[in-house]
Amino acid sequence: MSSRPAPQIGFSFEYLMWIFTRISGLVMYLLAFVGLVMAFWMGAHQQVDIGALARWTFFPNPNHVTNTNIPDVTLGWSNAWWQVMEMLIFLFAVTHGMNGVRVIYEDYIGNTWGRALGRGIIFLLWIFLLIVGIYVILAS
Amino acid sequence: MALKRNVGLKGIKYRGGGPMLAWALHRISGLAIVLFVGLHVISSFFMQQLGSDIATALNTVYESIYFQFIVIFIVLFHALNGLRVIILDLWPQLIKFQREATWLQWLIFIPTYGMTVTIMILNQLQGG
Amino acid sequence: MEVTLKIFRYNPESGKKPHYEKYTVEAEPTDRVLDLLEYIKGNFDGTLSFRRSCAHGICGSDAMRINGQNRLACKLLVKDLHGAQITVEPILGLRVIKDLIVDMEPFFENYRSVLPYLINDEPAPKKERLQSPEERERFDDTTKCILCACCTTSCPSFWVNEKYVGPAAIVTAHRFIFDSRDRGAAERLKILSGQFGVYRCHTIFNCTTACPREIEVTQAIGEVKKAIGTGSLE
Amino acid sequence: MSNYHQFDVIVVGAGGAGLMAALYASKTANTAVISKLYPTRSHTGTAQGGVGAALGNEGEDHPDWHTFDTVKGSDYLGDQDAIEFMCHEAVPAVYELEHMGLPFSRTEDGLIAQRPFGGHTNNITGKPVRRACYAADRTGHMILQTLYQQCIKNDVNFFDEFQVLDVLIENGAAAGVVALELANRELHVFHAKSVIFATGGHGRIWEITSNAYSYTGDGPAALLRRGIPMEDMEFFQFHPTGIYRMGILITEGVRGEGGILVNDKGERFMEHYAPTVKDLASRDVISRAMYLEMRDGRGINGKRYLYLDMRPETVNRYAALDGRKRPDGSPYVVTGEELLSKLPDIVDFARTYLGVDPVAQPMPVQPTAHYAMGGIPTNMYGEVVIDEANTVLPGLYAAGECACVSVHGANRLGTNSLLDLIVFGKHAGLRAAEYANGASFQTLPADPLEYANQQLDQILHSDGEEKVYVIGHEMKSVMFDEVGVFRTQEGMQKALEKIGELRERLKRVRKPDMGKVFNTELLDIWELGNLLELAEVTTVSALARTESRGGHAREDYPKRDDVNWLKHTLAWKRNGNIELGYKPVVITKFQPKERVY
Repeated sequence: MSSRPAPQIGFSFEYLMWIFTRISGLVMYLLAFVGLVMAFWMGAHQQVDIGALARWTFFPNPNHVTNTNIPDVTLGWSNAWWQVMEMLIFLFAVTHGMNGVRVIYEDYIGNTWGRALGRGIIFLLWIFLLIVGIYVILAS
Repeated sequence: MALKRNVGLKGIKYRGGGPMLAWALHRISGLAIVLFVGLHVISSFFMQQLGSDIATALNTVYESIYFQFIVIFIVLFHALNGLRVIILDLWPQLIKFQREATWLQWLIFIPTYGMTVTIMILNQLQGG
Repeated sequence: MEVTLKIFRYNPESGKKPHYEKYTVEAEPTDRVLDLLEYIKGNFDGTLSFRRSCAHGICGSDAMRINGQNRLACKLLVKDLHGAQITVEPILGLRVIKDLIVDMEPFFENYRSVLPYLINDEPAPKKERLQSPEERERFDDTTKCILCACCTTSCPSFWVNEKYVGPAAIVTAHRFIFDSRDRGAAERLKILSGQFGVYRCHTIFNCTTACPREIEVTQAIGEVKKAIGTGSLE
Repeated sequence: MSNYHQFDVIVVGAGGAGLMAALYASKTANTAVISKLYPTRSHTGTAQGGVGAALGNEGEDHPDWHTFDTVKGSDYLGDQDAIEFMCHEAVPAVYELEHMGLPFSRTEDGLIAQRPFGGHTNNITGKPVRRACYAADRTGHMILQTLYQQCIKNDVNFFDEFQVLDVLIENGAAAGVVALELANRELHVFHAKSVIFATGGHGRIWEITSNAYSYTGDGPAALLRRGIPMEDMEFFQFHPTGIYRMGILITEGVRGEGGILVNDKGERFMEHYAPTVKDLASRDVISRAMYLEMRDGRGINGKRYLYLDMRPETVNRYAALDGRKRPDGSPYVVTGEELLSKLPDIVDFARTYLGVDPVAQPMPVQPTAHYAMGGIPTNMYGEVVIDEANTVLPGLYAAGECACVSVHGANRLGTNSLLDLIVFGKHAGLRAAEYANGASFQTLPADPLEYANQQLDQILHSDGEEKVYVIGHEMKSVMFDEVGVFRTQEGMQKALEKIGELRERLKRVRKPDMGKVFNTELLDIWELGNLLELAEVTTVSALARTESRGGHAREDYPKRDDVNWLKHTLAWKRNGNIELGYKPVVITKFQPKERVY
């Protein structure tokens, strides 16, 4: 009956983080799926060790498959492709997780000062974890 | 003088049912995963660079089958519950089926987790 | 049948700590919990205090926690509770003033913060503004809200932070955002996309279960989230 | 004095009339609303079916038809100038509500939807017309919400949970009110130039009632104690369809959508009592018919209830028999889903309180005390008039159910209550602000709190054996039996004696809650005092009126008597006694004739 203008609203930080959480969740599903399929393809089906398989699925790092019977671990998988895969899933996981911590923290915190402090600490922790994690990935 | 605003433990006793339980578990499992992954990354760093004993001990704990039972429970639940929430959030018109969604989630979770645990126990027995 | 009510009691003037008291009454299965409270007040203890008015679920005065769930005492019959003991407590997350009476002001403050009125500065026609039945149906569910606070005070996010506007305020905002006659959607969505807006909702569904008017509260919140993200009011 | 407030206009009560008045008064004057409930808890919210206005959106209709129907519905006791004013103001008032955002249901063309209601007719054919503008079956709820929202938008001052105990009248003009803050039992003086009473009705006098616990006639009782008369108190409406034993209202809209009343034999008995409009006759006619059916043993299983049947098969069968058509001319056929969508709350009530699914089973109903036609006498601008000559008391206004304009006369038509609220609420607000802007504050008495304190002290010092709960029940029971749908000299005498006895016993209630914080027991006792006052006025007024008219039906005087009784009752409380006076009815266009539906 009446046409009304679509609301023009700028993206808020809360919205961006909310949608990121959902998208990163889906992305991790995708990456984990790739990891799982590749693990099977590369020999996990010969000897199913669920623990190793799970670790492989989420973080395809040679360190995570050391106790499988598949030989030449480091040779086959220490390549740039897997390092990128692992870095991607690590990046999404840590960001998703640290944002989750932020959301939980901010549920409780009403004042602006406390919020800024919390955000600062969580941000530093996030950066720290990323650096350490990427270092470990590159160094292994 | 009115009483102070204080929910505390009374909130836990609120009869919110399945979805509230799922939310609480989602939070707890999320925090647990952050803790687990964070410590694991840091300990990996120490083990890799310094060969630290504490880090090695921690990794031994991580690799124990009992710890894996817990971790798999947490991760699988968080992932499945997260998927339910994502679907309902992105398609609000499906929210009218939220009660069914919670049931469906458990319907998927219980056999998947049960099967995983069974295989792990069987493997352990064979290996041991 | 005989029913025992275990009622939360607190009187700021008595010097006593909050406690529970039990009253045993003879009840018909079709009695409302409110009828039992009236009976107890009239016959056992006149100091028992609670709000009530219409007694049939429209005015929203008597929201309380009955057997651990937010309900209207006037919309809950004894036969639907299946049990000889009924626990009655004030709703959570608002300050208890006396017995089952809580301070509703923070709740109404949140309600007022979402611009709960039609915004349209265009000159009105002589007759009604037109609206198709479909456009009217779009926000029908959320017009049912009686502001009883059952939803908001069942929400864990509100329990831990009363600055969260809460489900009831979002339901009200939804009622206007999706009203084809309203022009204030952008302003309201901006408020609701802020720190204490819709993103404090974690789809826990306690609000939907608690609503005595059977409003799909979480769905309304979801639609507001979607409108913020897409900028579309479909 | 910290508890002293000054406003140009004070509105007492925050229902539809109070909020409407506040909204209009606040445009030009400093206005505050005092209410014993949060505004959204007011009883307006429970009104279901619709607000009457001859918009003609669904078939031909005219404000003049509406005027005649209202006059006829009032059994010719309504003041015709005021009725005409209201029915013509109805149309712009409804559009105004729509512009404020009220979510009316809609027609296919996007117009405000309208449904038939009892007593609304095409004046030429006598057939029902669609005049009730509705928002599903929660029209009152939507009006209350919309008005409260507008008050928030316009920054109206609210004093929520303040109970007005006394009105101050100085030098023959209103000076303010005294109110009790429920949160701490402190008294406040509100000094004002204009005071608008919009406190609602007093249906809690009766046992089976659709009215809220808070409907205790506080405003009229406070004014009665200060020497203001009450008009036409003998006329109280009993709505035909209340849920059996609970009194919760099932809207007339159910019959508007085609529901019918049946007795134990499965007969549609209204055919015998109102051959033309049958189940859509006016409320007094149907309530009496139901009583007669039940008295003759045709209640369901011989009990005191009948069935209201809105199952689609029943609706369609009788609609076909009546030859009922939709506005486009096609035969009227409904489905269960359609009924569910038009009457969702009724379905909910029936399921919750009766355990009955109304589209599958009939609902047990009985007449329920519903609406006070009488109240504080006012003219059509909301100004309170205090004698037979309609002398205005400056600065004092009343609107809504507590007022008697009188547009409802001896019986109110469905949907005219919401209309009354918005039209007279608005005009009372406008008049009050206009008066306040040209007047100065009256000087307050030396101790403005004296009378209020006196009333509270009497209750707080009480130390007897009586229970307020028991006294209340005895009053309700005797009033429902003896001053209910049918009345007799003997029965009313008995009721009057009982009321006297109960008033004495109320002075000896057991020691009440002495607390200061939310002392609701103190209020319960005070409110019961109000109800007893009004029960007495009602009974005395009814005893004197030796005729049957509208809501006042006497078995010993079954005929309407226009020669002796075409006049309004005025009742004063003087020295502890009720004194009666009478004033003429305003008749303009419609000479009284026999009322047939």
